[in-house]
Amino acid sequence: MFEITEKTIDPNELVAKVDSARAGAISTFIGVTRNFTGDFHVDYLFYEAYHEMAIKMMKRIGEQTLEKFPIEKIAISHRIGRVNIGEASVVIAVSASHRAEAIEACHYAIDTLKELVPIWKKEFMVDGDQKWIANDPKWN
Amino acid sequence: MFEITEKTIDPNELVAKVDSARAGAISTFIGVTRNFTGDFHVDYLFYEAYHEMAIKMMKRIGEQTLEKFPIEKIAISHRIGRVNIGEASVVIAVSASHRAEAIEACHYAIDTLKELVPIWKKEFMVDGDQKWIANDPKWN
Amino acid sequence: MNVRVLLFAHLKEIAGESEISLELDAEATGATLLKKLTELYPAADAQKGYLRLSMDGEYLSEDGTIVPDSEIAVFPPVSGG
Amino acid sequence: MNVRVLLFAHLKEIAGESEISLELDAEATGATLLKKLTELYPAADAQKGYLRLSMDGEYLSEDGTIVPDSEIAVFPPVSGG
Repeated sequence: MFEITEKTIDPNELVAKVDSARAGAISTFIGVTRNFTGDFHVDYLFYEAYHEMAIKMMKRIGEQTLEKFPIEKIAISHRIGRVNIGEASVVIAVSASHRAEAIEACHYAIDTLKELVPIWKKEFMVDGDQKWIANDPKWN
Repeated sequence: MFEITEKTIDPNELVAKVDSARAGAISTFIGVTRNFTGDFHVDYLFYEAYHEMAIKMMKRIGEQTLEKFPIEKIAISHRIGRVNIGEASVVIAVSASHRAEAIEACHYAIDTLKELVPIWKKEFMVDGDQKWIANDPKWN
Repeated sequence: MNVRVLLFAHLKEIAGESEISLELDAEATGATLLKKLTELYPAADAQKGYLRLSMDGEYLSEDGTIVPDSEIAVFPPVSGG
Repeated sequence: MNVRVLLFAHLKEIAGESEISLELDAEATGATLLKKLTELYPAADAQKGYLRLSMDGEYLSEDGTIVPDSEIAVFPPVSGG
Protein backbone atom coordinates (compact mmCIF):
# COMPACT_ATOMS: atom_id res chain seq x y z
CA MET A 1 0.00 0.00 0.00
CA PHE A 2 1.39 3.36 -1.05
CA GLU A 3 -0.99 6.21 -0.42
CA ILE A 4 -1.29 9.94 0.03
CA THR A 5 -4.21 10.89 2.22
CA GLU A 6 -5.86 13.94 3.74
CA LYS A 7 -7.12 11.87 6.67
CA THR A 8 -5.52 10.86 9.96
CA ILE A 9 -3.15 7.93 9.42
CA ASP A 10 -3.69 4.92 11.69
CA PRO A 11 -0.33 3.12 12.18
CA ASN A 12 -2.16 -0.11 13.08
CA GLU A 13 -3.70 -0.17 9.61
CA LEU A 14 -0.28 -0.20 7.98
CA VAL A 15 0.88 -2.90 10.39
CA ALA A 16 -2.11 -5.00 9.32
CA LYS A 17 -1.23 -4.43 5.64
CA VAL A 18 2.30 -5.82 6.02
CA ASP A 19 1.42 -8.71 8.30
CA SER A 20 2.31 -12.07 6.75
CA ALA A 21 2.60 -15.69 7.83
CA ARG A 22 6.38 -15.51 7.52
CA ALA A 23 6.78 -12.14 9.22
CA GLY A 24 8.18 -12.48 12.72
CA ALA A 25 9.09 -8.80 12.90
CA ILE A 26 7.39 -5.57 11.95
CA SER A 27 9.16 -2.25 12.16
CA THR A 28 7.27 1.00 11.82
CA PHE A 29 8.39 4.58 11.52
CA ILE A 30 6.00 7.40 12.34
CA GLY A 31 6.83 11.00 11.53
CA VAL A 32 5.01 13.28 13.97
CA THR A 33 4.40 17.01 13.79
CA ARG A 34 6.54 18.68 16.41
CA ASN A 35 5.66 21.60 18.61
CA PHE A 36 9.11 23.14 18.55
CA THR A 37 11.65 23.78 15.85
CA GLY A 38 14.63 25.36 17.50
CA ASP A 39 13.11 28.20 19.50
CA PHE A 40 10.00 28.69 17.39
CA HIS A 41 6.58 27.66 18.41
CA VAL A 42 4.81 25.77 15.63
CA ASP A 43 1.03 25.99 15.52
CA TYR A 44 0.44 23.39 12.77
CA LEU A 45 1.92 22.13 9.53
CA PHE A 46 0.61 22.02 6.02
CA TYR A 47 1.81 19.43 3.50
CA GLU A 48 1.51 19.76 -0.26
CA ALA A 49 2.30 16.96 -2.73
CA TYR A 50 2.99 16.60 -6.43
CA HIS A 51 0.55 13.73 -6.12
CA GLU A 52 1.25 11.68 -9.21
CA MET A 53 5.03 11.83 -8.92
CA ALA A 54 4.94 11.35 -5.14
CA ILE A 55 2.98 8.09 -5.50
CA LYS A 56 5.36 6.95 -8.25
CA MET A 57 8.39 7.66 -6.02
CA MET A 58 6.78 5.97 -3.00
CA LYS A 59 6.13 2.84 -5.08
CA ARG A 60 9.70 2.91 -6.34
CA ILE A 61 11.04 3.21 -2.79
CA GLY A 62 8.90 0.19 -1.92
CA GLU A 63 10.36 -1.82 -4.81
CA GLN A 64 13.92 -0.76 -4.01
CA THR A 65 13.51 -1.60 -0.34
CA LEU A 66 12.18 -5.06 -1.28
CA GLU A 67 15.19 -5.55 -3.58
CA LYS A 68 17.80 -4.38 -1.08
CA PHE A 69 16.55 -6.14 2.06
CA PRO A 70 15.17 -9.64 2.70
CA ILE A 71 11.79 -8.35 3.82
CA GLU A 72 8.24 -9.54 3.24
CA LYS A 73 6.13 -6.42 2.71
CA ILE A 74 6.25 -2.65 2.98
CA ALA A 75 3.52 -0.01 3.22
CA ILE A 76 3.86 3.78 3.16
CA SER A 77 1.21 6.39 3.87
CA HIS A 78 1.87 10.14 3.72
CA ARG A 79 -0.59 12.73 4.86
CA ILE A 80 -1.18 16.04 3.10
CA GLY A 81 -3.12 19.16 4.01
CA ARG A 82 -3.21 20.51 7.54
CA VAL A 83 -1.53 18.31 10.14
CA ASN A 84 -1.86 19.33 13.77
CA ILE A 85 0.80 18.98 16.46
CA GLY A 86 1.23 15.39 17.59
CA GLU A 87 -0.39 13.94 14.48
CA ALA A 88 1.40 11.60 12.09
CA SER A 89 2.55 13.07 8.79
CA VAL A 90 4.01 9.80 7.52
CA VAL A 91 3.87 6.15 8.53
CA ILE A 92 6.02 3.35 7.10
CA ALA A 93 5.60 -0.30 8.09
CA VAL A 94 7.93 -3.13 7.06
CA SER A 95 7.57 -6.82 7.82
CA ALA A 96 10.35 -9.41 7.68
CA SER A 97 11.29 -12.81 9.05
CA HIS A 98 13.95 -11.23 11.21
CA ARG A 99 14.11 -8.04 13.20
CA ALA A 100 17.37 -6.48 11.95
CA GLU A 101 16.15 -6.61 8.35
CA ALA A 102 12.76 -5.10 9.20
CA ILE A 103 14.37 -2.25 11.15
CA GLU A 104 17.11 -1.49 8.63
CA ALA A 105 14.70 -1.59 5.70
CA CYS A 106 12.33 0.80 7.49
CA HIS A 107 15.26 3.15 8.16
CA TYR A 108 16.28 3.04 4.51
CA ALA A 109 12.72 3.69 3.34
CA ILE A 110 12.18 6.81 5.48
CA ASP A 111 15.64 8.20 4.57
CA THR A 112 14.91 7.71 0.88
CA LEU A 113 11.40 9.13 1.17
CA LYS A 114 12.77 12.32 2.73
CA GLU A 115 15.20 12.67 -0.14
CA LEU A 116 13.06 11.79 -3.15
CA VAL A 117 9.33 12.11 -2.63
CA PRO A 118 7.99 15.46 -3.92
CA ILE A 119 6.07 16.61 -0.87
CA TRP A 120 6.59 19.95 0.86
CA LYS A 121 5.94 21.11 4.38
CA LYS A 122 4.99 24.59 5.48
CA GLU A 123 5.24 25.54 9.13
CA PHE A 124 2.59 27.85 10.55
CA MET A 125 3.87 29.50 13.71
CA VAL A 126 1.78 30.58 16.67
CA ASP A 127 2.90 34.20 16.01
CA GLY A 128 1.38 34.06 12.51
CA ASP A 129 4.66 33.51 10.66
CA GLN A 130 4.76 30.83 7.99
CA LYS A 131 7.64 29.21 6.16
CA TRP A 132 8.25 26.47 3.60
CA ILE A 133 10.79 23.94 4.89
CA ALA A 134 13.43 21.85 3.11
CA ASN A 135 14.67 18.52 4.45
CA ASP A 136 18.17 19.41 3.29
CA PRO A 137 19.39 21.76 6.07
CA LYS A 138 21.48 23.66 3.49
CA TRP A 139 18.32 25.36 2.24
CA ASN A 140 16.72 26.33 5.55
CA MET B 1 5.44 2.13 30.45
CA PHE B 2 6.96 -1.29 30.98
CA GLU B 3 4.39 -4.03 31.22
CA ILE B 4 3.79 -7.74 30.93
CA THR B 5 0.27 -8.55 29.89
CA GLU B 6 -1.94 -11.51 29.05
CA LYS B 7 -4.03 -9.38 26.73
CA THR B 8 -3.63 -8.41 23.08
CA ILE B 9 -1.10 -5.59 22.74
CA ASP B 10 -2.25 -2.54 20.78
CA PRO B 11 0.81 -0.88 19.15
CA ASN B 12 -1.08 2.43 18.91
CA GLU B 13 -1.32 2.54 22.70
CA LEU B 14 2.46 2.40 23.04
CA VAL B 15 2.82 5.07 20.36
CA ALA B 16 0.48 7.29 22.39
CA LYS B 17 2.54 6.65 25.54
CA VAL B 18 5.78 7.89 23.97
CA ASP B 19 4.30 10.85 22.11
CA SER B 20 5.83 14.13 23.23
CA ALA B 21 5.87 17.74 22.10
CA ARG B 22 9.54 17.39 21.10
CA ALA B 23 9.15 14.03 19.37
CA GLY B 24 9.28 14.34 15.61
CA ALA B 25 9.93 10.64 15.15
CA ILE B 26 8.51 7.47 16.64
CA SER B 27 9.97 4.07 15.85
CA THR B 28 8.16 0.90 16.85
CA PHE B 29 9.16 -2.73 16.79
CA ILE B 30 6.51 -5.44 16.84
CA GLY B 31 7.41 -9.07 17.36
CA VAL B 32 4.77 -11.25 15.72
CA THR B 33 4.11 -14.96 16.13
CA ARG B 34 5.13 -16.70 12.93
CA ASN B 35 3.44 -19.57 11.21
CA PHE B 36 6.64 -21.26 10.11
CA THR B 37 9.92 -22.01 11.80
CA GLY B 38 12.07 -23.68 9.23
CA ASP B 39 9.84 -26.44 7.89
CA PHE B 40 7.62 -26.84 10.94
CA HIS B 41 4.10 -25.66 11.15
CA VAL B 42 3.48 -23.73 14.36
CA ASP B 43 -0.05 -23.78 15.76
CA TYR B 44 0.46 -21.18 18.50
CA LEU B 45 3.02 -20.00 21.04
CA PHE B 46 2.99 -19.86 24.78
CA TYR B 47 5.10 -17.34 26.71
CA GLU B 48 6.09 -17.67 30.35
CA ALA B 49 7.80 -14.92 32.37
CA TYR B 50 9.72 -14.61 35.60
CA HIS B 51 7.45 -11.64 36.12
CA GLU B 52 9.26 -9.62 38.77
CA MET B 53 12.71 -9.95 37.21
CA ALA B 54 11.35 -9.44 33.68
CA ILE B 55 9.77 -6.11 34.65
CA LYS B 56 13.00 -5.09 36.41
CA MET B 57 15.04 -5.91 33.28
CA MET B 58 12.57 -4.13 30.99
CA LYS B 59 12.81 -0.99 33.13
CA ARG B 60 16.60 -1.23 33.09
CA ILE B 61 16.61 -1.57 29.30
CA GLY B 62 14.45 1.55 29.20
CA GLU B 63 16.90 3.47 31.39
CA GLN B 64 19.92 2.27 29.43
CA THR B 65 18.31 3.15 26.11
CA LEU B 66 17.54 6.65 27.42
CA GLU B 67 21.17 7.00 28.54
CA LYS B 68 22.72 5.74 25.31
CA PHE B 69 20.54 7.57 22.78
CA PRO B 70 19.17 11.13 22.62
CA ILE B 71 15.56 10.00 22.74
CA GLU B 72 12.48 11.32 24.50
CA LYS B 73 10.55 8.30 25.75
CA ILE B 74 10.41 4.53 25.48
CA ALA B 75 7.64 2.02 26.21
CA ILE B 76 7.83 -1.79 26.18
CA SER B 77 4.98 -4.27 26.44
CA HIS B 78 5.48 -8.05 26.39
CA ARG B 79 2.67 -10.51 26.20
CA ILE B 80 2.57 -13.81 28.08
CA GLY B 81 0.32 -16.86 27.93
CA ARG B 82 -1.05 -18.17 24.66
CA VAL B 83 -0.26 -16.02 21.61
CA ASN B 84 -1.86 -17.00 18.32
CA ILE B 85 -0.27 -16.76 14.89
CA GLY B 86 -0.10 -13.19 13.63
CA GLU B 87 -0.50 -11.69 17.10
CA ALA B 88 2.10 -9.43 18.71
CA SER B 89 4.26 -10.97 21.43
CA VAL B 90 6.20 -7.78 22.09
CA VAL B 91 5.88 -4.11 21.15
CA ILE B 92 8.51 -1.42 21.72
CA ALA B 93 7.93 2.26 20.91
CA VAL B 94 10.61 4.96 21.06
CA SER B 95 10.16 8.68 20.44
CA ALA B 96 12.94 11.14 19.61
CA SER B 97 13.48 14.50 17.97
CA HIS B 98 15.18 12.84 15.04
CA ARG B 99 14.50 9.65 13.16
CA ALA B 100 17.91 7.95 13.22
CA GLU B 101 18.02 8.09 17.01
CA ALA B 102 14.48 6.74 17.39
CA ILE B 103 15.19 3.84 15.02
CA GLU B 104 18.60 2.94 16.45
CA ALA B 105 17.35 3.12 20.04
CA CYS B 106 14.42 0.86 19.19
CA HIS B 107 16.82 -1.62 17.57
CA TYR B 108 19.04 -1.57 20.65
CA ALA B 109 16.08 -2.08 22.98
CA ILE B 110 14.71 -5.16 21.18
CA ASP B 111 18.19 -6.71 20.87
CA THR B 112 18.80 -6.21 24.58
CA LEU B 113 15.34 -7.48 25.52
CA LYS B 114 15.96 -10.71 23.62
CA GLU B 115 19.20 -11.20 25.48
CA LEU B 116 18.27 -10.24 29.03
CA VAL B 117 14.58 -10.38 29.82
CA PRO B 118 13.62 -13.68 31.52
CA ILE B 119 10.73 -14.73 29.31
CA TRP B 120 10.49 -18.09 27.55
CA LYS B 121 8.61 -19.18 24.48
CA LYS B 122 7.19 -22.60 23.81
CA GLU B 123 6.13 -23.54 20.30
CA PHE B 124 3.06 -25.73 19.90
CA MET B 125 3.10 -27.42 16.52
CA VAL B 126 0.08 -28.41 14.46
CA ASP B 127 1.20 -32.06 14.73
CA GLY B 128 0.99 -31.87 18.53
CA ASP B 129 4.72 -31.48 19.14
CA GLN B 130 5.85 -28.82 21.58
CA LYS B 131 9.24 -27.33 22.30
CA TRP B 132 10.82 -24.62 24.46
CA ILE B 133 12.86 -22.21 22.36
CA ALA B 134 16.05 -20.26 23.12
CA ASN B 135 16.88 -16.97 21.40
CA ASP B 136 20.53 -18.02 21.31
CA PRO B 137 20.63 -20.42 18.32
CA LYS B 138 23.40 -22.41 20.06
CA TRP B 139 20.79 -23.98 22.33
CA ASN B 140 18.13 -24.90 19.79
CA MET C 1 7.97 24.60 -28.29
CA ASN C 2 5.37 25.39 -25.69
CA VAL C 3 5.85 23.60 -22.37
CA ARG C 4 3.41 23.11 -19.55
CA VAL C 5 5.12 23.65 -16.18
CA LEU C 6 3.64 22.67 -12.83
CA LEU C 7 4.71 24.74 -9.83
CA PHE C 8 4.71 23.64 -6.20
CA ALA C 9 5.22 24.99 -2.69
CA HIS C 10 6.70 28.52 -2.56
CA LEU C 11 7.00 28.65 -6.36
CA LYS C 12 3.27 28.23 -6.67
CA GLU C 13 2.77 31.10 -4.21
CA ILE C 14 5.22 33.37 -6.03
CA ALA C 15 3.56 32.73 -9.38
CA GLY C 16 0.06 32.78 -7.93
CA GLU C 17 -0.65 29.79 -10.18
CA SER C 18 -0.08 26.06 -9.97
CA GLU C 19 0.59 25.75 -13.68
CA ILE C 20 2.13 28.02 -16.29
CA SER C 21 3.25 27.55 -19.87
CA LEU C 22 6.63 28.59 -21.17
CA GLU C 23 7.81 29.07 -24.75
CA LEU C 24 11.18 27.36 -25.17
CA ASP C 25 13.52 26.67 -28.08
CA ALA C 26 13.56 23.07 -29.35
CA GLU C 27 16.22 21.04 -27.50
CA ALA C 28 16.03 23.43 -24.54
CA THR C 29 17.57 22.07 -21.34
CA GLY C 30 16.44 22.19 -17.73
CA ALA C 31 18.82 25.10 -17.18
CA THR C 32 17.20 27.12 -19.97
CA LEU C 33 13.79 26.48 -18.49
CA LEU C 34 14.89 27.56 -15.00
CA LYS C 35 16.48 30.71 -16.45
CA LYS C 36 13.25 31.58 -18.24
CA LEU C 37 11.21 30.89 -15.12
CA THR C 38 13.34 33.08 -12.86
CA GLU C 39 13.26 35.90 -15.42
CA LEU C 40 9.48 35.68 -15.29
CA TYR C 41 9.39 35.44 -11.46
CA PRO C 42 12.49 37.14 -10.06
CA ALA C 43 11.39 36.20 -6.53
CA ALA C 44 11.87 32.54 -7.49
CA ASP C 45 15.55 33.16 -8.14
CA ALA C 46 16.80 31.61 -4.91
CA GLN C 47 20.40 30.47 -4.56
CA LYS C 48 21.83 28.52 -7.46
CA GLY C 49 20.97 24.85 -7.29
CA TYR C 50 17.91 25.42 -5.13
CA LEU C 51 15.25 24.56 -7.68
CA ARG C 52 14.45 20.96 -8.68
CA LEU C 53 13.03 19.84 -12.02
CA SER C 54 11.03 16.83 -13.05
CA MET C 55 9.85 15.58 -16.44
CA ASP C 56 6.95 13.13 -16.61
CA GLY C 57 7.37 12.32 -12.94
CA GLU C 58 11.13 11.66 -13.06
CA TYR C 59 13.81 13.97 -11.73
CA LEU C 60 15.51 15.92 -14.52
CA SER C 61 18.99 17.43 -14.20
CA GLU C 62 19.71 20.94 -15.47
CA ASP C 63 21.63 19.32 -18.34
CA GLY C 64 18.62 17.24 -19.33
CA THR C 65 16.82 18.02 -22.57
CA ILE C 66 13.17 19.02 -22.40
CA VAL C 67 11.05 16.64 -24.48
CA PRO C 68 8.05 18.26 -26.25
CA ASP C 69 4.63 17.44 -24.76
CA SER C 70 6.15 16.21 -21.52
CA GLU C 71 4.86 17.32 -18.11
CA ILE C 72 7.49 19.47 -16.46
CA ALA C 73 7.43 20.48 -12.79
CA VAL C 74 9.61 22.91 -10.89
CA PHE C 75 9.82 22.85 -7.11
CA PRO C 76 12.05 23.55 -4.12
CA PRO C 77 13.96 20.78 -2.26
CA VAL C 78 11.43 18.34 -0.84
CA SER C 79 10.40 18.31 2.80
CA GLY C 80 8.10 15.33 3.17
CA GLY C 81 8.27 12.91 6.05
CA MET D 1 21.51 -22.97 54.54
CA ASN D 2 18.15 -23.59 53.01
CA VAL D 3 17.55 -21.79 49.70
CA ARG D 4 14.31 -21.17 47.86
CA VAL D 5 14.75 -21.78 44.12
CA LEU D 6 12.27 -20.72 41.47
CA LEU D 7 12.16 -22.83 38.31
CA PHE D 8 10.96 -21.71 34.87
CA ALA D 9 10.19 -23.09 31.42
CA HIS D 10 11.38 -26.67 30.82
CA LEU D 11 12.97 -26.84 34.29
CA LYS D 12 9.59 -26.26 35.85
CA GLU D 13 8.16 -29.08 33.74
CA ILE D 14 10.98 -31.47 34.64
CA ALA D 15 10.58 -30.76 38.36
CA GLY D 16 6.79 -30.65 38.19
CA GLU D 17 7.01 -27.64 40.49
CA SER D 18 7.65 -23.94 40.08
CA GLU D 19 9.56 -23.66 43.32
CA ILE D 20 11.79 -26.02 45.29
CA SER D 21 14.08 -25.61 48.26
CA LEU D 22 17.65 -26.83 48.37
CA GLU D 23 19.98 -27.36 51.34
CA LEU D 24 23.37 -25.80 50.56
CA ASP D 25 26.58 -25.20 52.49
CA ALA D 26 27.22 -21.65 53.64
CA GLU D 27 29.15 -19.70 50.96
CA ALA D 28 27.87 -22.05 48.28
CA THR D 29 28.26 -20.76 44.70
CA GLY D 30 25.98 -20.82 41.72
CA ALA D 31 27.92 -23.83 40.40
CA THR D 32 27.25 -25.79 43.61
CA LEU D 33 23.57 -25.00 43.36
CA LEU D 34 23.38 -26.11 39.72
CA LYS D 35 25.21 -29.35 40.58
CA LYS D 36 22.77 -30.08 43.38
CA LEU D 37 19.81 -29.28 41.13
CA THR D 38 20.95 -31.55 38.32
CA GLU D 39 21.62 -34.38 40.78
CA LEU D 40 18.05 -34.00 41.93
CA TYR D 41 16.68 -33.73 38.37
CA PRO D 42 19.03 -35.56 36.02
CA ALA D 43 16.82 -34.55 33.06
CA ALA D 44 17.77 -30.92 33.76
CA ASP D 45 21.42 -31.71 33.12
CA ALA D 46 21.55 -30.20 29.66
CA GLN D 47 24.83 -29.22 28.07
CA LYS D 48 27.26 -27.34 30.27
CA GLY D 49 26.55 -23.64 30.36
CA TYR D 50 22.92 -24.07 29.37
CA LEU D 51 21.31 -23.10 32.66
CA ARG D 52 21.05 -19.49 33.85
CA LEU D 53 20.92 -18.31 37.45
CA SER D 54 19.53 -15.21 39.07
CA MET D 55 19.62 -13.94 42.65
CA ASP D 56 17.06 -11.36 43.78
CA GLY D 57 16.23 -10.56 40.18
CA GLU D 58 19.84 -10.06 38.98
CA TYR D 59 21.80 -12.48 36.85
CA LEU D 60 24.26 -14.52 38.92
CA SER D 61 27.35 -16.16 37.46
CA GLU D 62 28.33 -19.71 38.44
CA ASP D 63 31.18 -18.19 40.49
CA GLY D 64 28.76 -15.97 42.41
CA THR D 65 28.15 -16.70 46.09
CA ILE D 66 24.61 -17.52 47.18
CA VAL D 67 23.43 -15.07 49.83
CA PRO D 68 21.16 -16.57 52.53
CA ASP D 69 17.48 -15.60 52.29
CA SER D 70 17.83 -14.44 48.71
CA GLU D 71 15.43 -15.44 45.95
CA ILE D 72 17.25 -17.73 43.53
CA ALA D 73 15.91 -18.69 40.12
CA VAL D 74 17.20 -21.22 37.60
CA PHE D 75 16.10 -21.16 33.98
CA PRO D 76 17.15 -21.93 30.41
CA PRO D 77 18.41 -19.25 27.99
CA VAL D 78 15.67 -16.68 27.48
CA SER D 79 13.45 -16.59 24.41
CA GLY D 80 11.30 -13.49 24.83
CA GLY D 81 10.59 -11.08 22.01
